[in-house]
Parts: sequence; structure tokens; C-alpha cells
Amino acid sequence: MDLMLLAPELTLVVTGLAVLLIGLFIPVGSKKILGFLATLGILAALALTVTSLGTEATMFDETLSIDALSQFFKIVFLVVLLLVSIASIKYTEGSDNTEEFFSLAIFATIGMMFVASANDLMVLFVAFELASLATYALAGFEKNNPRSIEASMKYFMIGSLSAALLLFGISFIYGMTGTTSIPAIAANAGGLVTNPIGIVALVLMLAGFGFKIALVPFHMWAPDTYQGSPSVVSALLAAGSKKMGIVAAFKVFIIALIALQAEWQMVFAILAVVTMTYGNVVALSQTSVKRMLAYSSLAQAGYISMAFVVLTPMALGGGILYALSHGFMKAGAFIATGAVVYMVLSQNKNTENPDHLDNFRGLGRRMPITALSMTIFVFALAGIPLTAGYMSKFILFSSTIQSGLVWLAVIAILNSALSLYYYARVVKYMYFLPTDAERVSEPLPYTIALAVAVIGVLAIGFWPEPFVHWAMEAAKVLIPGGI
Amino acid sequence: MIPIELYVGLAVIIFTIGLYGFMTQRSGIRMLMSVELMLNSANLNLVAFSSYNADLTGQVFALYSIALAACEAAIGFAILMTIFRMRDTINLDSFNILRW
Amino acid sequence: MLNKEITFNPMKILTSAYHFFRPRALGITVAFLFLAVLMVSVFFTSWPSVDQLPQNLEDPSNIEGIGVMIFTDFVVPFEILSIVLLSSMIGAIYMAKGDDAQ
Amino acid sequence: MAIGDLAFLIPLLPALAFVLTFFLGKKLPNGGAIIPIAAIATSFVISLLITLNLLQNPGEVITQSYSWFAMFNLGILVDPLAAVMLTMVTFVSLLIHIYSVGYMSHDRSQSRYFAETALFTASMLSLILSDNILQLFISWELVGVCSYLLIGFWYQKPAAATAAKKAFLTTRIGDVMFLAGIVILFSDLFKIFNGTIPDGVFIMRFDEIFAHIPELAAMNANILGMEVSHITIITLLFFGGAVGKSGQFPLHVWLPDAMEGPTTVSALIHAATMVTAGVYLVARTFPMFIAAPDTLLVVAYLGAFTAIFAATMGIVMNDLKRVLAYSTISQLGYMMLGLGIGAAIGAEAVGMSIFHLINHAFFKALLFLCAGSVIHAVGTHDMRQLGGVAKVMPITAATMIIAALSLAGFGIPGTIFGTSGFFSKDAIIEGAYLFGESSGMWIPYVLSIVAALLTSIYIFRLIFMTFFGKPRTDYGGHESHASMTIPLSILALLALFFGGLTSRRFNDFVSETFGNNFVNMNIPELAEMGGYHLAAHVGHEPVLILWMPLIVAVAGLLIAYLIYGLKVVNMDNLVSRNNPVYKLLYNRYYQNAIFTDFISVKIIYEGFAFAVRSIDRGFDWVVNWISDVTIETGDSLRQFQTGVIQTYATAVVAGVGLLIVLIKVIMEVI
Repeated sequence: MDLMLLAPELTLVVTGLAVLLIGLFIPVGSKKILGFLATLGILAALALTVTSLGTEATMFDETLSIDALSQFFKIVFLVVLLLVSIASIKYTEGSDNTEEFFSLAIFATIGMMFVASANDLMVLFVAFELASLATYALAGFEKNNPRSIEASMKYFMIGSLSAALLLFGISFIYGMTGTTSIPAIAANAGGLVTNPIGIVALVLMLAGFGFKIALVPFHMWAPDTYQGSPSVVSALLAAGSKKMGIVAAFKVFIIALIALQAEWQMVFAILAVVTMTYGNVVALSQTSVKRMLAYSSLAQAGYISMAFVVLTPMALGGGILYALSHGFMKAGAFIATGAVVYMVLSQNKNTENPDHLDNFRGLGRRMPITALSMTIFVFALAGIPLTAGYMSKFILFSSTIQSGLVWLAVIAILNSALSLYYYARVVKYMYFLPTDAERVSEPLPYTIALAVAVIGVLAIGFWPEPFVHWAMEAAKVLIPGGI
Repeated sequence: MIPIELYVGLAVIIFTIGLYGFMTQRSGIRMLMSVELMLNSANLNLVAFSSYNADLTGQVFALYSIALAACEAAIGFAILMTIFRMRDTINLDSFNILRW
Repeated sequence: MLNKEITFNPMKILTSAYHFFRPRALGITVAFLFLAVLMVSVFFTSWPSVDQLPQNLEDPSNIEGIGVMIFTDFVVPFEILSIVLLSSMIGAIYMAKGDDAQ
Repeated sequence: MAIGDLAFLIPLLPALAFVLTFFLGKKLPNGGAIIPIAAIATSFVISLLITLNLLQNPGEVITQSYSWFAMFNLGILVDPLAAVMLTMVTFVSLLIHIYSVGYMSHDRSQSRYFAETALFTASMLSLILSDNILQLFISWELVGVCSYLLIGFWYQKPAAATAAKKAFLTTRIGDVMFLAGIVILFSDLFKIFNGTIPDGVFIMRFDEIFAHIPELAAMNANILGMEVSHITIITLLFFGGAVGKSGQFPLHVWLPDAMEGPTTVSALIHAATMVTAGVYLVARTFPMFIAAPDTLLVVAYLGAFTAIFAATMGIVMNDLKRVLAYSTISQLGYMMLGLGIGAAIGAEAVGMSIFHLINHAFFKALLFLCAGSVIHAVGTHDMRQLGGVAKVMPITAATMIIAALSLAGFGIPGTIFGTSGFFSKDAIIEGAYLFGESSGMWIPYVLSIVAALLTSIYIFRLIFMTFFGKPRTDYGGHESHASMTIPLSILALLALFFGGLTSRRFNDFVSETFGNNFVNMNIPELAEMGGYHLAAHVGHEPVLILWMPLIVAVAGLLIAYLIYGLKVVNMDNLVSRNNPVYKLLYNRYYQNAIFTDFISVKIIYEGFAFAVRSIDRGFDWVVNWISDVTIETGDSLRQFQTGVIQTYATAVVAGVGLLIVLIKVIMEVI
């Protein structure tokens, strides 16, 4: 057992604690340094994760497993956290509670990373709760803003409901198999197949994960919370925490409950179609950009769920690559929105809906870098070629057709064509609608975060080879022999 | 020996009561109490299975989940306090600025 | 007064039942659906169980076993739990403390 | 061979020019126009040299491929087809850029203009150079994005922003079909290889695709009880993409509105880039189309129909640029018809169609630039306010008349005397005749000959209304600057002589696209597979048929002269609002109302792009009903999100319960 494999997590813990402690002793004016400190720690953790790429190991009596899949998702979470942390340097500026913000974000990400490497339902559940509990307070970070509090309340309530459902489901799994270890469950799954309780446990756990992934009908908190929370937190939730649900579902369904494959493929087929259609149709008429992004995020969750239905190595690779691309695209889009909100609020502190589409009017002139990045992100979300979104969609959709599920691919392609309408509307507002407002200077941290995300989106779009290869390696962990 | 179905059935009933309370109560505190009911029914399940399988894992899990429930309650009450300060009520059904 | 309480008025009972159920109708329906599905599933499942509960007459408690497991097999969740406690503490204190701190 | 190694520079130089102009343009005179002009001029020289090399030895095409990721590659392919297209695009684009220096000199955002046109040209060039369908699709999308930017160049004008959006979304329908075709093709090829692709095999490359046409044709899908070959489905979807980009009926609606951009952009879109992309796509994948005769029939019929449909509308438009726009649609219809009759004459069809494409590029660019010159000097594009412009702008008038003669197709059959347009259009019409002879389907021929008559009428109507007669309103005006008239003169020379000089040679050259060291297709064999035989070559038709196009062109000129020159017919009666035919035509068959309001705005936006495509107004209420229902569905779905937390919880629990029941029931049933 090599403790170095836990070095990224340990680095993050140390960073979180350091930020918390140092924050106690320095005045508000110099709290900006905490953001830099956190960013440095995250970069170190990212570097440590990258250096340990390619190793495979199980640790602590097989409760943790380090493999290509967990490494891939750890990097996704760290990248999202990095983007969020850079942007938050500006967001938390002047706040008395900088240390709480950064340490909570870091702790939440530690939870996500442990979910990615969990090999035991107990680890998975506790880490899942860590990621949830830390973000409940983050969603309500603006505690004088009723929207933020409402977002936090809804997130918390539905979150604890689904934690209860998840735990109840796990208890049935434990009851039937007598173990919580993921490989051992797969070995003892006979009882789950022959008894009706298998389906009950399956659906209960799906409700728990579906809450994080935001699958219809477990999605209802998501639009409210993404809209009400601070934009950087929405980025963390939509880009990071959603992926945690996906990797947990990958592990639990594809590895542990592979014996119930027919059943959960059916569930995911239904939910994928309903979720992507619902997300896209409802997004059409939204005027709040963050809410629109939330519904688009539903749609994207629907696309990723197709990987469960197709279940070929290529489809899973596509789904995993989509998770990475979506991390960049969605985090970037929310951070760009955050920059706009910041600009609007710094001009008028009492703006009712700072993320309203009207505030994006003429953004191409007012904040050219933000507008250009936002354009790239929404086009990537829509799946325009040479962006990350296109590559992931291409692999995912063509693997769907290849395995004979033409109807599903047709629905998905129609959906993604439909989605262009509301994405293009944002671009229209930014570039084609006139404004008489002056150009404003763009806050540097936001700009850096946007630039990093743009590079990520375009890198996957222009040079997908290594990323696809990497995602396929990760997919091999799920189905070693291929199906 | 008592059949295990009775323990599980009891847990299911308690869980449903919790669900019912969560779906119908307006007060935030009552909703939190309902969540505790659900979590504890899951714990009951875990412990029952643990002894009927002669395996301690379930009891360890139950311990952990009790700790988690405490954390959740702490955060929940803090959020409710903020709401109460802002609105002078903790009836959550009237708190819907964000919708549609 | 006393009379009134024991008067059997079916209409009134129906009315009050109606007022009780109407706003809760959806919740009750959903909860019953859920209960029925789970109950059927639980009782039609053949649960695996050992024939005889293990008994250690000298030391009937299993605290020691649990303690050993916490620090061997399940030490990772235990450690994560420590971060959970810390972060929920931070979160709860942050949310609960008023603005007077500033 | 040395010059062939530089082929990659052809799209790269304009792309670099885009970057440079975008960042440095503002600091340079004329918005940095010199950068794209120099870049495109270099590209033109390289293309020309490559083409000349290739003329010596058409079998030795230039190919370079590099592995991109997995089984995909990046690469270039310059075969006769690509070479002539490259030369034409770089040349026309170069002239348009030179002309733009004068035309855009008063615009404040010149540098943005030149950057965007450079990118537009670069993406079109990379589309032409692609040696695999994936790279082609990426360039294809890039062309779409650039057109969006350029049509909406004056984004302050609401009409321009709307037109840009309309162009983007309408062509997007085609793009979705194209993408679906690629995805099906990819998964079929993957299946053919049994999922294991050897190293060094790039399955989306054209040679690989063409090599597997027999296997693709053998795959059948059952659609509504009909056995349809996969190759038919794929080619139909590809053609769907071409319909969108090349403005074929019914996706042509974006083209006339694309006028809202600067006139030079219209020239670029209509002559050199964008609209020719669709024709090029069909030509490029022609072996697949040959193996799918049903698709070729669709191509031929739709092309012929578009030709006449757009021509009838061209007659009644009063806006100078709109007439030209409909003329483009009509001529694109001819090009598609030319490809469609490949069912009768094989690979020669590609030569004919591309020949017309090139000639069309010359005279259409010329027409647009002349129109731009007139608009620039006079300040209006309503023909009813013009008249007698020939007196103030002699060079413009002369070149425009040459372009009109070329468009109408004046020339003497059997000799080398004739305008460029004559040779190519004549060949297509004769091909349509052969097509009728071999298959018994005469409709395309009849439509194409009537469309030729209409073409002649509308273009001379434009000439007479604009350049002759008395000025109808008071306008100032002067001949344009030399930077504008010199490109006009060069284009006029080409519009006049290019066709006559190259006619036969060109056809043979381009027809060799499918037999060389890269792909070597046996076209007649593919046709056999599609179940038909190829007929003899063009040129053995009855004399009357040979002369027919000229006769109708002259007839059209005479009709236009009588009506608009001598005014023997009182137009007031004809154009009165009470005349139902005129009303129908003037309102463009009401297709704008129907397409824009229902299909573009409601249906496509709301997701029923493919559900309703009927121009019959009798279906109005159906359309209305469906769009209402969609909107209402969207709105009522929104209402679920009540904002009340208890409702959310109920949804979660009900979802769990229902899913359990649903899965149990489904699992029992299956």
C-alpha cells in the first residue's frame, strides 16, 4: 500500500485546514491571499494526481481502489475546483468569510474524489455526504440574499431526502448480499436478481444518485439551486458534483449491480429520453441565464445517461469523455455568467435579476473576453465541431447507432439540434442586440478562469486523441472484457 | 426466532411515515424530523441485517450514519435559523421566489 | 356541551375527514403507493439469514468487534467522517451566526 | 511535385490572414486589407500552379494524410475536382477582396470585415481540400458560422441580425441531416470492419468510403415496409445537407434574406463560397450517389424544380439584389440537375455541373459586384427608382450586360463562339434531354428549358429597368473607383470567354476525378449495382434540341425588351394587386410567410423541424395547432416547477414508486 496514492487528497485536506486557520488570524483586507493559497494547493494536488496516472492499486482492505477511472474523475473534479477557486478569488474579495468559502469548496471536492476512488458502499456513502454537506452551506453563502438561502434550503431538503433514500437502498443491498464491498456485491448478487427487493434497492439508489445527476424526476431542486446560488458555486455543483453522481452510478450499477443490467438499462433508457427532452423543452422559454444553463445541464445529464443504455466500451468512453468536456463547458459558462453578474452588481447593488438575459445585451462590446468565452462554451454545449462538446457527442451518438439503438440516437440528435435555439439566443443577445452601456474592465481572476476553461474546451475539440484514449482506458475499468 | 421480515417491514413503515411527513408538513423543523425518521429506519434495517447475517459491517455503517444524521441536522437547523431571521417563519411552502 | 361531543354526526365527520385529507391527498396516495410496493417486495423476498444468531455468553456485547472494524476495515470512512464533521461544523456556524459579527 | 507539397498552405494562409487582420487590422490602412489580399493571392498562385501541373497528369493527384485520433485523420486531397474549385474560389475571392477595398472604405469596422471574409475563404478552401468526410463536415460548419457573422455584419440593423439567424438556423437543418448521414456511414463502416480497424486505415477518408460502397449498398433497412439500402439513406441525408447549404427548395428561404450583409459578402456567398459547398459535397461523394439511383432521381427532380421555382420569383422582384439571389437559387438548381442526370451519363455529370458552377461563379460574382457598384454610386437597390444608369456608369453597365448574356446563355451551338454560361447551361439542358431519352422521364428537361426562358426574361428585365430608359428618380451617381472597375473587367472577360476556351477539355479533366492513384472507381459498374445503364455521351442530340436553349434565351430577351424596353404592354394592369398570379408571385408563393413564421420561427425553434413541411395553406390550421400545442406543453411543463419544496419531495417519491412499478411491469412483459 502506497500512501503516496492518497497524496492529492491529503494535500487538499492540509490546504483546506491551512486556509481555515490562517483566515482566523489575518484582517479582512488581506484575505485575498487565502484564495491564492487555495489555488496553489489545488494545483499541487492536480500535479500529484497527474504524476500518479497509470497506477492501479487497492488500499485499506480494498475499501479504496485507484485505477484509470478514479484518476480520470479525480482530475475532472480538481480541474473544476481549480476553475472555481481562481474565479472565487474575485468573488470573495472583501468578504469576511473567505476562509469558510475556500475550505468548504475544498472539502466538498475531497468528498467527490473519495467517491471516485471508493470501492465500498460505506466509503461511497460517507464521501457522498461529505460532498453534499459542504456544498449546502456554499449554496447559501450569500446569507443576506433570500434567493441564495432559498437555493440552499431546497438543495438541503431534497438532498437529505435522497440521502435517506440512498441509505435505505444500500441497506437492502447489504441485507441481500451481506457485504458493502462493491466487487463482493457483484459476486453475491444472485439474490438481488431473483427477489423483488432487487429492483426496489436499484431504484432507491438511483434516486440517490439521480438527485446529484439531476435526472427527471429527481431534478426539481436543480434549476432553483443553480439559479439562486452564487455563480461560482453553481459551477461547482453543475460541473463537479453532478459528475460525482455519474461516477458513483458507474461504480454501483455497472460494477456492483451488473447482474441487474436489464433492469437498470431500462430505467436509464426511460430517464435519459425524458430528461433530455424535458430539459431542452423547458430551457427554451427561460430568461434567466443561470436557469437556462441549469435546464441545459439536465439535457446534458440525459445525454451522458445514454452511456448506461448502450453499455459498450466506446459508449462508456464517450460518456466519460463527455463528463470531462461538460466539466469545462459548464463550469466555464457559469463562471462567465458569474463575471456578468459581478459586473451588473458592481454597477447597481440592488439589481433584481442580475443574470437576466437582458444584462447580456451587447456584452460583445462591454466585456469582449467574457462574451467570446461564453460564445465558445454555449457552442460547445450545443455540439458545434472543433469543440469538446462535438467530440463527446460524436462518440456517444455514433456508438449508440452502432449498437442498434437508432431511435435513441435520433431523439438525442433532434434534441441537440433543438438546444441550439436557446444557446444561439444568448449569442444573439451578446453580439446582435444594441446597448448604450460603456465597456467595463473585466476582473482578472474571472478572465484567467475563463481562459483555462476555453483552452480545455478547444484542446479536446482540436486534439481529442489523447483524451479519447484516456477515457477509453477509464471505461475499461468498468467492463474489462468489453460486452 | 423473530422472522427478519418483521424488522424490515417495521423499517419500511417508519420510512413511509417519514416520507409522508416530509411531503406534507409545512414546517421546516417537522421536515427535518421526518428525515431523521427515514435515516433511522435505514439504520434499523442495517442493524437487523447485520445480526441476521452475523456480520458487524451493518452496525458500523449504522454508527456512521448516525453521525452523518447529526451533521445533517446541524446544517439543517442553521439554514432554518437563517430563514427564520429573514422571514420570521419557517413554513417552507411560502418560500418560493425561485420557480418556473 | 357534553351532548354535543358524543352526538354522532356522520356529515360532520365526513366534512372534517375531507378537510383533513384534501390537502394531503397527493401525499397520502404517494406514500401508500410507496408503502405497498415496498411491503410487497419485502415479504416476497426470501432474505438470507443464519440459522442461529451467534452468541458469545462470556461477552454478549459486540462493541469490541465494532471498534476493531472501525479502525481496520472501515478506517477510510471514519477518516472521511472527521472531515464531514468539520465541514458541517464550519457550514453550520457560518450559516447560523448573525451579521453582528462584522 | 514540389508545388503539390505546398497545397496545405492554400487554406492556411487565409486563416493566418484572419488572425493577423483580426488583431492588427485596425492599425493598418484600409483595415489591413492588404494582408488577406496578399494571402489569398498567394493561395491563388499555388492553386493555379497545382491545377496546371495536374492538367499534364490528371492521374497523379496530391494526397497527404496524418492520423488525427483513433481511426480518423486530417489530410488534403487535390484531385481535378478540388483543383478547379480551389482555383476558382481563390480567384473570385481575391477579386472580391480587391473590390471590397473600395466598397468598404467608408465602413468603420473594415478590419473585422476583412478578417471575417478571410476566415470565410479559408474555411471554404479547407472544405474543398478535405480528404475525409469528418474534416469536410468541420469546415462545413465553420463556413456556416462565418456566414452567420458576415450576413449579420451590420448587426445594428435588426433585419441583418434576423437574416443572419435565419441563415444559420435554416442551413442548420441541413447540417443535422448531414451529420446524421455521417454518423450512419461511420457506424456502417465500423460494422463492415467488424469493429477492428487496422492501423493506418482511416475509415472516414473518401477512398476508404468509396471502396466499401458495395457493402453499404448491400445493407438494407426496413422503413415503413420498404426495403431501403443504407447507401440510399446516407446519400439522401448528405443531399439534405446540400439542400440546406446550396439553397435548394424548400430550404432556400435563407438565401434571399442573406442580402442584408454587405453586397460583397453576397457576392462571396453566392459565387465562390457557401452555396457551392452543397454542390461540391454531392460532386465529391458522387460515386455513392451513382450507386443510389433513387437519390439521384430526387436530386434531378428537386434541382429542376428549384430552377423553375426560383426563376418565376426572380421575375417579379423589384429589389436588384433579390433578383440576383433568386437567380442564384435557380442556377444552383441547374447544378443539382446536372448532378442528378448522372443517372444517365455517369461521371460526366460531375464535369458538367462543376463547369456550370465555375462559370456561374464568374458571372454571378460579376452581377453582384456590378449591382454593388450601382448601389454604391446611386444609393438604392429598388429597380423602380433606377433607370438610365448606363449613361453615368458605362463600364459597370457594359460588364453587367456581359454577365447577363452569360447568365441567359447566349452562344452558337457547335462552335466555340458563346458566353461561358451558354456552354455549361446548354450542356446541362442537353444532359436533361438525354436523361429523358434514356429513362422516359421528361419532366426535368421540360422544367429546365422553361426555366431557361424565365432566366432570360428576368435578367433582361433587370438590365432594362436599371440601365436603360429615363431615370425614374433623382439620383446622383458616378462611375466607381478603379479598384472596383478593374475586378469587374477581369470577371467580364472570364464570363465572356472562359467557357468557350475550355469547354470540352474541362469536362474531361474533371470527369477524371474518380480514376487516379487515390480513388479508382468504375462508375459504370457502380451504376450497374444501382440497377441501370449509362447512356451515350452528350453531343448527339437532334439539331432542334441543340438550338433550343439559344432560342428560348433570345425569346426571353425579346419579351423583356417588349415589355420593359418598349413598354408595349401596360404593366400597371399586370402588376395590379388584383391580379392573382402576380400577387402569388410577388408574395413569393407566400412561402416567406409560411416558412419564416411557421417553420423557422415556431416549428424549428420548437423542435418539430421535420414534423411539418407543407407549403399548402390548407394545412395552416394543422401547423397552428401543433405549434400552439408545443408552446403550451413547454409552458405547462414549466408549471411543474412550483417552487414549493414539498412538491419537489412528492415528485421524487412518486418517481421512485412509479419507476419500481414500471420496471416490474416491463420486466414481466418482456
